[in-house]
Amino acid sequence: MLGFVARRLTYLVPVLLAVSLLTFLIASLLPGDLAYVILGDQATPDKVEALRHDMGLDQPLLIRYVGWLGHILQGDFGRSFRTGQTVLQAVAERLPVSFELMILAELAGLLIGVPLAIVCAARSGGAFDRFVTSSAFGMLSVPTFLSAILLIYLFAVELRLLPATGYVPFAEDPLGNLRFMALPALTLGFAEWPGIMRVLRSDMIATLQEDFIALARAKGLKPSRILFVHALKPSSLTLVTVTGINIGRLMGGAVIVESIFALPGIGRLLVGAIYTRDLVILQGVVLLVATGFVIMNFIVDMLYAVLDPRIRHGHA
Amino acid sequence: MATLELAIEEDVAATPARRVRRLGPLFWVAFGWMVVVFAVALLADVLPLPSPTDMDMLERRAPISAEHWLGTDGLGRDELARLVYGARISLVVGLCAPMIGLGVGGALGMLAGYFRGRFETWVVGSMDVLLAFPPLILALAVTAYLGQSILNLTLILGVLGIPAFMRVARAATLTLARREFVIAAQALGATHLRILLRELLPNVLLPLAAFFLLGVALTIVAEGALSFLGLGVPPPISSWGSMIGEGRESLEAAPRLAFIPAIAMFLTVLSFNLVGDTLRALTDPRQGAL
Amino acid sequence: MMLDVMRAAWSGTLLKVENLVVEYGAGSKTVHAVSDVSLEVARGETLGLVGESGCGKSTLGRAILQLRRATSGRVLFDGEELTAMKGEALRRMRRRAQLIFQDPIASLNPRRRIGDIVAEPLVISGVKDAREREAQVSEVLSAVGLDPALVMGRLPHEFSGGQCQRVSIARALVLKPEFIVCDEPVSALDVSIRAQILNLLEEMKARYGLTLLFIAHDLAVVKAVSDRVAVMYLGRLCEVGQSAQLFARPAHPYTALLLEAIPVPDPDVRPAERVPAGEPPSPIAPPSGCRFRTRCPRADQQCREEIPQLRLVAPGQHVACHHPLA
Amino acid sequence: MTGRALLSVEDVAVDLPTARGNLRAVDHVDLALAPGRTLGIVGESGCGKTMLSRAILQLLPKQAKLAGRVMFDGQNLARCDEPALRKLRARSLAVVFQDPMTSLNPVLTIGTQLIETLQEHLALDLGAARKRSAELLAAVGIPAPEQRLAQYPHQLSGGMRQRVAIAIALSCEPRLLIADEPTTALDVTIQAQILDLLAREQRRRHMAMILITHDLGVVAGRTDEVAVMYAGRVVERAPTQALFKRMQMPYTEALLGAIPKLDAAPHAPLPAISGRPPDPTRPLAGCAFAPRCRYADGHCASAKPPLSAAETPAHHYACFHPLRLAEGAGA
Repeated sequence: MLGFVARRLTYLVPVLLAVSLLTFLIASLLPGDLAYVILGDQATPDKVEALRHDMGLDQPLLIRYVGWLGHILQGDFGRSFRTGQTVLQAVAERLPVSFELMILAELAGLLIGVPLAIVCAARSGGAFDRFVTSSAFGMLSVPTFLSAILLIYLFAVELRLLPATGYVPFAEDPLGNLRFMALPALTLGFAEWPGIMRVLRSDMIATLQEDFIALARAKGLKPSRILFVHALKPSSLTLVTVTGINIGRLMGGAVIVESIFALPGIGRLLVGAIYTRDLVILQGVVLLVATGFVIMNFIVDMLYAVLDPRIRHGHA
Repeated sequence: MATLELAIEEDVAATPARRVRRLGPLFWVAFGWMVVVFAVALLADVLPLPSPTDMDMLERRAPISAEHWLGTDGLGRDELARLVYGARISLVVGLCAPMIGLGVGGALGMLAGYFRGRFETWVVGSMDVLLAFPPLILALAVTAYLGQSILNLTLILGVLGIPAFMRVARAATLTLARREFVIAAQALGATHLRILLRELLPNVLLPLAAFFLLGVALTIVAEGALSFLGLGVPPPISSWGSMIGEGRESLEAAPRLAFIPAIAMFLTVLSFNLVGDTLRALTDPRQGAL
Repeated sequence: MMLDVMRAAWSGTLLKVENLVVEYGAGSKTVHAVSDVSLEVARGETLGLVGESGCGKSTLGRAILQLRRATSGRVLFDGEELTAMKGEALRRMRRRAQLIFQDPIASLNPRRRIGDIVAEPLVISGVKDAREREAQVSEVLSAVGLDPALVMGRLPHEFSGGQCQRVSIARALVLKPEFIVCDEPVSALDVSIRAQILNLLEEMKARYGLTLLFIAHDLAVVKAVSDRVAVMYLGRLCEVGQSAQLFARPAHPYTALLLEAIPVPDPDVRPAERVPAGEPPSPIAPPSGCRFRTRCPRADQQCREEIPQLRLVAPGQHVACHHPLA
Repeated sequence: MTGRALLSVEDVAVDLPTARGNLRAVDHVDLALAPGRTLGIVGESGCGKTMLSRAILQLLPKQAKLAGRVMFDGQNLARCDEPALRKLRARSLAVVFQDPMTSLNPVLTIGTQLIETLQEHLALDLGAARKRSAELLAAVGIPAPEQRLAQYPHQLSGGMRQRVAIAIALSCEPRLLIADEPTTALDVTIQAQILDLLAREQRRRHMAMILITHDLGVVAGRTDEVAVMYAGRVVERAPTQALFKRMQMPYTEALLGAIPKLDAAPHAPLPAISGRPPDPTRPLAGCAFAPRCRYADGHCASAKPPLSAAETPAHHYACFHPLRLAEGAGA
């Protein structure tokens, strides 16, 4: 197990380096020089040149990258030239919002998806299974921004039950916070559950046809034990992987949902940075999000090993 | 001789056991919708439609009428025309971007799965790096630098699709390359190129094609999301995503402006998903189709 | 005198394996699949290669055909060193040595028609004329007992395992090779089909003048087709000999164990009362000295320390054992 | 015979709906087995022997249709509901499957898989169940049983895994053990060990056993009776000695003849059966073996031969042209 963790950890280092390089290259190679952006309308070639020199933009790419990476390793991700806030400050301020949103969304997705998957797998082919499977399929084709406006239309415009936009921190008003979070989290959860349901259902159906399930039945075990101990654990492996991959989709979804529901999270910070061409913030946030994503995937890998002893012992 | 007798005795069943698979009426409905969307998008210039970009400030949010079959939007533009031209964008981006993924990712995946070794490590590693960026966020970041245009949008979404296609192609190749018919071809002295093209490609192509259709659906959604945020196709070009985004402003006054393009998009995405999923199920080795 | 010279030429060695070692990595460990194996196959003979799963017999077969590169040692085919060949030269040699697999269905490309599959070797070897290819394919398909007109346009999944194995044999034969490695060609088939395929292989051997390396785990099957038999255990050869002699008087305790373990379809033959316990050790960490010593009733200190070499114990019978059976 | 039978299978038929039509996997089979006896069921792949065993165990796939009666100790298993079956399982009826790699749960430890059975049926506390599990593992010849309890199936070799599967099957002292090709996935030296282990435990516990295999050699020395199956039917059934000495059914003869013999001369051609078994979705009007049989005539193609009694007691065969006694043994 320790060897496995070590192997995965040593793999993380080059991946993270490459991620930082790619982030840097996107920001540096693509047209749209930072100096022009900062100077805006007052840009004269002389001024731009002077600013480029001040910011070190006229130096070779590699040196700039090493310098940038050096700053980052010391925790200096840069400072917005518009608000004066450092990237870390801006992110730290908004991270709890996005984090809460994603956890609530994933919870909603799992709470809807997992029980449905188990019931459908246990009675596969039945009327309930067919209904749930086709609704899940339909839901997969509903983009997040679509279900968002649908939910707004229903709950905020028509029924006037929940607020469409706005936010209060959890610490100030827990109930109000949840009221503001309900629609965004549901929107994302709606996008999550069909995937969760489909993956777990098909894996469970496959598992239920395995010889070891037949043996468990031949041993006279209770159906509940067969379903939850013998079938669920080996079937949840793909689900764990999918949950890992979903984190990426969830982050993307959060960008949209935060914009629609005006939640002050990372996603809105990002979109705001794009609208105002605040490239420092943009670069920093992209790097942080990608790093977070890589680390999340690493944790998911570890979880996978905990669930599957074959991986833990270096087989397969 | 015992063997010759066999030729008569053990003949193959008179009619080949063709796998008759019913595709089901839903498949054909979905396929029909896809054809309609394609036709409308192709013939947009020929159809008797008003210009999708002509504004008529006197007729803002006009209701459904003989002149404007689906009414007009917040700037008095004909909703139907915008919808039809929006289908064009969705299809152009939706089809072209996965092509990039299919070509590059498919080739990389096959080469990685066949040659293994250091090349595979490199390919998988670089794909992991690309996958480290949540796709929508990377797309947003890159459009922010590159600027909004249909070409840029297609390129970015295409590049983002490469890892997924690589995975599908590599997984299929890995299982196939271990199969004995590939070793048989090596034993016959076939070149690597011949094995890749004649033995592996026909087998990898079907799962890739099925995944391509799912990719189209995903790309249409992604393009929609970017345009919805106003960061996709540049205005005044109409796209279903931007139409929904604009319609959101008048959700209380005229919900139809958001919901009509939403329904069009949903049906199209659903159709691609359905057709792709049916094809995927047909080519799933677990179903014994291989 | 003249006759002797002719016989020597006819029975000359076609394949010679010298001190072949195949090792490959599995994670951080090394699998010793084939360790220091030497053997010869005479032109026109069938050498049976027997061993349990994981003993390296398939790896040896593939290493002979250079489908898996040897770590060290040499493989000589008709006097030419295959292990030193590369690229085009190796590809040309491959036409003379072919391979038949265990899984008849997996060894045919599911998306290609039988006619194309059998014609593929001809295409690769540069037969350009489509009509000539078709003629040759028809001929070889008839030879393996399939009706070309009925079969050529169909896909592999329309056939049974036995028929697919016939197609594989046809593909291996279409270039008229001299040597074929048969890698467990009948172990995936049912008893009644198995006999058909074994008979077919014997017929084809006579018809095309083939030399065979017949790999199997079933001693009775190997005996039915082989002139000589080599027994392999955990990457090393234990015993090589004329098949009738080796089965009548096994000299290696492992050969004896294998023979004893075969279930005999005769109710009067009581199964051996006590088969020695124990299982083959892992080829990742094979035992020192004689690799069979952990399961051998005769093992002693010498077996632990010294690797036994193949030596002659009777005319035409070699054994690698410090304490061979009388 | 039926009076004191532990298990009797009466007119059992299993139908499976498939994409190509209805598949008659088991075609009206009758069998009986007395306590403490061993029955071998022999047949090639697809002959219905595994479906028959699943029908006895009531473990058929959901879509399969079962007709007929499976009487176990006076109870019709086909009529039992799930809780009643659960009580019978492991304690009365146990099974060992072909491939121990797939029949043990890969994510649960060997200990868990043994202990759960003991706790379910014998109401043992954890300590007692653990102790009993270790004893069972020792009894089936697994060294260091205490340590094995904490291991996962993939950490054992194939032979050891099959021993674990046997230990699980024996854990609640069943009265009938069904071993479905228990050695097909194993090497020949391991196969002999496992067959010996099964025979030893069967004698010691006085269990009845059904040994299903495709290898006539496996049943020859290890069973009291043998049933030969072809295309879903039992085509010959006899005490083992009688079957091998005086076989009546041409298929049995052909099956025996097709096995290469160790005492035959090298390169002797094998008496092969031509053709292959019929497509089970397209049942033949007559004897299913008729197209491959060298004795078959027009009658065989049009009428199904019933299972009729031979001269020797308890010997039944389904053939219009049985082998003459003089020819029987020497195929």
